Amino acid sequence: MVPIGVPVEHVIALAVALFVIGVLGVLLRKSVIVMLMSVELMLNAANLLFVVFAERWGVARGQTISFFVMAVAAAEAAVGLAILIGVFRTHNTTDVDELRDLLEQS
Amino acid sequence: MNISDALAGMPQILPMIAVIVGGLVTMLMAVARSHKDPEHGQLTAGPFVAVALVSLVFALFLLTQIEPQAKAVWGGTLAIDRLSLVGQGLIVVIAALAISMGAASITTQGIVRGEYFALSLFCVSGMMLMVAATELLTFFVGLEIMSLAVYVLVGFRRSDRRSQEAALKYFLSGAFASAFFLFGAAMVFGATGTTAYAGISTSAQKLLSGTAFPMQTLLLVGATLCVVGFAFKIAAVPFHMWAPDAYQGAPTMVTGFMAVTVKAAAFMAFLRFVLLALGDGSTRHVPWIVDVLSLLAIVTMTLGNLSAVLQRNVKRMLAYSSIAHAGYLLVGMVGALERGEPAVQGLVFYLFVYGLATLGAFGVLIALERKNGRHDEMLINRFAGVGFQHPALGVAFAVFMFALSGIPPTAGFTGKVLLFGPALDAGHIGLVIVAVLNSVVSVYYYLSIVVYMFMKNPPPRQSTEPRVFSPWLTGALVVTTFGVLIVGMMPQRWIDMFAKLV
Amino acid sequence: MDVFVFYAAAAITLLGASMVLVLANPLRAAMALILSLGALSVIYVLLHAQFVAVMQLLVYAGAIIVLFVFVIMLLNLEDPKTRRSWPWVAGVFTIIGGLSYGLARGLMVDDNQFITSGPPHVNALSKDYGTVEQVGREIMTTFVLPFEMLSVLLLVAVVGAVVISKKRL
Amino acid sequence: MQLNEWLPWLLLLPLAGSFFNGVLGARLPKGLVFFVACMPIIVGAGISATMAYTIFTAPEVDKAAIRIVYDFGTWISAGNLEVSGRIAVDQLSAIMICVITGIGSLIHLYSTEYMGDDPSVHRYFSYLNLFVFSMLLLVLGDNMVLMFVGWEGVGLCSYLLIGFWFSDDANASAGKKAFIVNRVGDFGVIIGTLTLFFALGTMDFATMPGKLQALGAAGGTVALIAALFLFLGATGKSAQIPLFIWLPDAMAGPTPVSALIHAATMVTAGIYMICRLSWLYTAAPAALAVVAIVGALTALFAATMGLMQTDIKKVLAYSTVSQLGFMFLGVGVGAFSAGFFHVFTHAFFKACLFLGSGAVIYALHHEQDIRKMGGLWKKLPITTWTFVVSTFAIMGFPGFSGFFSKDEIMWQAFQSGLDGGKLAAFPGLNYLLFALALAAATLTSFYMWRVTLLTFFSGKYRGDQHTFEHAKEMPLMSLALIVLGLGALLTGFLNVPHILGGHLMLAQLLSPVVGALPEAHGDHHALEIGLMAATLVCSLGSMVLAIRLFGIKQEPTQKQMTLLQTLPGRGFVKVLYNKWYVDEAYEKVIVKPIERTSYVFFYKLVDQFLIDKVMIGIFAVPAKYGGYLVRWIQNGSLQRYATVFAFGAAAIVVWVVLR
Repeated sequence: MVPIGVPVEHVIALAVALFVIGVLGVLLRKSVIVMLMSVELMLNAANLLFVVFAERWGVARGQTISFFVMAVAAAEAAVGLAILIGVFRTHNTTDVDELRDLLEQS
Repeated sequence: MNISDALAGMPQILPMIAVIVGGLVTMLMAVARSHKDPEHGQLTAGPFVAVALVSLVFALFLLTQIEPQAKAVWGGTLAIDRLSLVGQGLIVVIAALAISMGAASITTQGIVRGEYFALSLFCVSGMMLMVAATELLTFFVGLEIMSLAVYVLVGFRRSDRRSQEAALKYFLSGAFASAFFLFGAAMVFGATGTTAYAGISTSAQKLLSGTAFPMQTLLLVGATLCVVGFAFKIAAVPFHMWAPDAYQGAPTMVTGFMAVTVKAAAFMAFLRFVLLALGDGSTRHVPWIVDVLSLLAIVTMTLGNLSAVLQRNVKRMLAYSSIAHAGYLLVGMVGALERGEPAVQGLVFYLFVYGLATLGAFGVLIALERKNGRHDEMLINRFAGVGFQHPALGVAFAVFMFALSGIPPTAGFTGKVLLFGPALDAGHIGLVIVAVLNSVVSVYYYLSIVVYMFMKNPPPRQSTEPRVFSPWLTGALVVTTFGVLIVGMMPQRWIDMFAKLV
Repeated sequence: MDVFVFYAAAAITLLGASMVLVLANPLRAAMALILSLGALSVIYVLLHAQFVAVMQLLVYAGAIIVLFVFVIMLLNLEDPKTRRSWPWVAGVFTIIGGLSYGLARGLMVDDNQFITSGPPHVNALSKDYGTVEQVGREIMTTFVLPFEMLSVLLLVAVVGAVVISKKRL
Repeated sequence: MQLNEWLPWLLLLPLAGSFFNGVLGARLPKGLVFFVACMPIIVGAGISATMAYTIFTAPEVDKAAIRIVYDFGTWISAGNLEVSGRIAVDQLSAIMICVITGIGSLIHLYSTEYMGDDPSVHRYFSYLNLFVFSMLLLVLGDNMVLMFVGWEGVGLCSYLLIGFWFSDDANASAGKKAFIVNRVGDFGVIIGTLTLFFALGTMDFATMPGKLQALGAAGGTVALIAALFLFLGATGKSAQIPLFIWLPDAMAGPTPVSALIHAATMVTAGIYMICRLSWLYTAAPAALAVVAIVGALTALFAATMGLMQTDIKKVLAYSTVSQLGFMFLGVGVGAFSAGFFHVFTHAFFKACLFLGSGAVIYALHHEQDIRKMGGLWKKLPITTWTFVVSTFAIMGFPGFSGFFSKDEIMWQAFQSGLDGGKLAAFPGLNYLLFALALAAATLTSFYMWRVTLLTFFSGKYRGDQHTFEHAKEMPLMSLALIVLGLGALLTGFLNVPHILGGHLMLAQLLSPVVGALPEAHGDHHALEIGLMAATLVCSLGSMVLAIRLFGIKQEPTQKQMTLLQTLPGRGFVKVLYNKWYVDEAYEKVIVKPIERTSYVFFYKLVDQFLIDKVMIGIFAVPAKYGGYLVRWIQNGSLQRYATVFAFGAAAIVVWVVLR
């Protein structure tokens, strides 16, 4: 078996693009649930990096790690959505702009 | 590595297992008790605290039984060197104190679930894994166990808007930071082909000395993103912004818990990362790390202290105080990078002192909370005259404030001497001057609470709700108060305990 | 062929991700996320990570996205506040494109570095590379400790999720 | 038992007393509280006296090296940082511990009556014992760190005691002001200490001088930096320009506290430190010059401010600042033993003055305004005569203690610029220093007689007649006054200069620690006598002027009273009759200019502007604008937090890659 003939920098560019889209999603979207999805995108970008570097180095470790990351992502999503439900119960919204009880008082 | 190797490694993770078992037992107890009218808070904290303390003390005992060794175990994922053992012990001790303090308000602050203890103990096991990890993935798993548990704990007051908001903010920014860390870890993996600290250290040395292939940029960017992830957890500016909101919104006992244990665990893990992955314990392969840390330290101390001066809400003030302390500790870390052993010793000593003093301060806050005082805002006026109504609490709080501002004979002074000394010795004079100036500024806000306590008359009308109190809280406060004083006056034993860490 | 499939999958991944960023309705955003992650699993296959690709589909499409969709339906969430205009979106994506390519170039990594003086296995991946067996063996040997600790992590997640979100306690 | 085994008890007894009274005092009878509070200090005085006796009567051969040392073992040891827990008594600290415990025990006894009725008197004594402990630690500590621990400890106790009557908001803020101003000074001490440690690698007093010498030429720079930073600390603790402003506010505390802490002991810590580090200052002549100039300026300015006060304790507070300035002038011209001698005599006469004022305040039920006093000599004879003795001492009347110590300083200041003096490198400076000191001495004599006359003499009592009838003296308070008054009268004879037939005994005793007095070349006897006479003439002149103005038997005229009433600067009543040309002179030549300078300039500029605006501004202004920034960032919006995070991370990455 040989590694895929795609230059590694193109894969890295894809990962970086996914990561940047994820960051922008967190920074720009007002819906908390979409922000959570964006975080998932960021984690996937990291996973992609792990997988491509694993292939280039010819070691399995990167793949193993991406498996772990998926498990962590699942746990994070579970807790995050639970907290979201908790917030929805007290605030009746998931708009991040309306979660502003805690701030620097003047 | 096969199964018998794994079994041979069991004794080394027994402390962690002890804590996890404690967590499982408390979880089952919580389930068993959930039928007993939880709506009215008929939950007695005693058995839970007892189980938690037994498991933590047992874990501490097991830790003392383990012989430290230089080589990583468990397939190179776990260190059981002195840094790891002492770090785990430090976290176990501080967590035991924090959990005892929480016992008082478990029934009064809208938290009627015994799962609080289970989650705290799981959280501690995650921290122990973090501190002992010598491999990025293992560290990450520990980090996530700790973080997820703390996110939930922050949101534990289910009916309180602030608590929920704090949990969400902490969670989202935490997940965001985790993703940054992971992205960085992937880059480090790409540059070095491994995630074990020892391997990263070797490769980094080769890469940066220029004899191997030039993937330095990948390594530098990756390591920097990892540092950013750590900086988030220790609440260093500009990655600190979750801290004031989360500290304010969380139940006070959780704030105390996370202010000390999360910071201690993150710092110990951070220390291992910069010392052993980006260096080899005595030398550093990555020269820029000192500049990055110095810059972070200066910004963190200054902004933390200036913001704390403004605060009227004591929980927020302590949040900024903990941010400022992250800055002081970063000064110590600069010293550790430059000078190795004595500086590491000073840094861990200071973490210990910071833990005792901050925990004690939050313990006093817990003791001042009133039953059903869910929206107790802990404004500074609340402290007027407290020194006369409850002299012991007042004196204890004053001791903690003096310790945090570094005034002798409290341990804070000794700690600061040991913390700043190596950085100065290494020639970072400007950094140390900024640090000392900052601790001068910090006296202003620490003292203002003491002034309110002892030099203002209490407001005429006071809530008649009974205060929250328990023997566990009293015990923990006594331990922290005398700890701060005794460690300050007779520091040598404690300093020796933290010696020879790398 | 491989190369062509890669670029197609990459394009779909980016398209899906972009739609997550752009689409107003959270449900549609979730669907776009599935699209993106599914295309990513194709890329994983191409990168000789069959096991990871399968897990990607199982865990993400099968578990995480379902959870998201479930919560969206449960809370009946909408996102009326997100306003956007196409020039604005175009601008953002130009920035993303430029930024990503620039950053990736800035890392100064290319295959020559792996090929010329790189690690030993570069041009000959072992026979069982990326199989369940190989990954599984590593999980059960080197990473057995973090793997076992994952159970604590999942326990924390379960307990935490129940404690925080269960309707009656 | 060896003598050095007594040394720990000197420290432990007050600490135990403090702890006992602090924890249990509230539940104990007052008698026991008083006993527990006073015994450690009185026993300590015995121990101190024995030690001083041993040290000063040591055989001639041992004199240079004799020290009584007790080692608690290593206190902190980590890496190359080694701090010993060693305490030691040498010639310098022997005198200090005698002053601390001696005057301390008198003041403790005095306090049992003065503070006896206070409901939380146990707390008061607990703080006071803790103060004595800290002060002893400051003096006994054999390295910079132990000294700093004591240094912080006395600051803390001072803060606690100033704010003792917390019910008054002003007291609380005075305490806080004192603490914060002191912390600014402590910053200097910390940096100075760290500089020394960094450069010399040790913090032991015994080994530091040798290490500095070993540095050679670089040692001068190190010494200059360290000496200046440490002097910043000294200006904080010893109330010198620019950090002096906390001391007058500190008068809010109980009067015995003012006597012990803010006159006799704590405020002299700065001079003690400079004497202890005399080798360092000798190595940095420029730092010495700074010390001398600051000291002389403070002496004069504080004296001008003393002229204007109507609160009896405020007068004494400014007088203390002024006298501390004299001491700094003394050490600043390299005459360490002369400066220290003034510490010693000042401890007696100023403690006596403060306790005397306390006796008056106590007798008059907390009246502190000298405009409402007068004629008290009939009711309070012992207080009156000890006060008068101390006034003679502070003005430098021949034969009284202040005469010897102040004239020694002034002569040393003058001769420092002569050939072979310490400040010969700064030509002309000595004339300036002497002139400033002379002016300060003249004013001192005037304002001290002003307060003495207005309080005890000047005809009849001007306040409430009922209060006057019930004024009486208390036995223990009188005892303390008599002992201190005797001290004010006699201590000067310890250090009689050569030209008056003495042989500067104290200077010789101290010479192993601080070095011999600098001696200008050549024969200056006539000059010395002449300067002494000039000083004396000025002081006596202002004394006569004060008596002329305020009178002994006769009351001040209506006009003078009007002047007095309107003193704090509410503008002046139009003067219709000019009975005394002195009044006009007083008003035109002294009051008006001084009012303008001291009140407007110093009060407005120094106190209100420099302290309240600038010093507070150090906190407030950055805090205000920082506050805007923090509020703008920390606006509760999670996405703003994430944005800052992302840009922060990006900035660091870019910085790392580009460098």
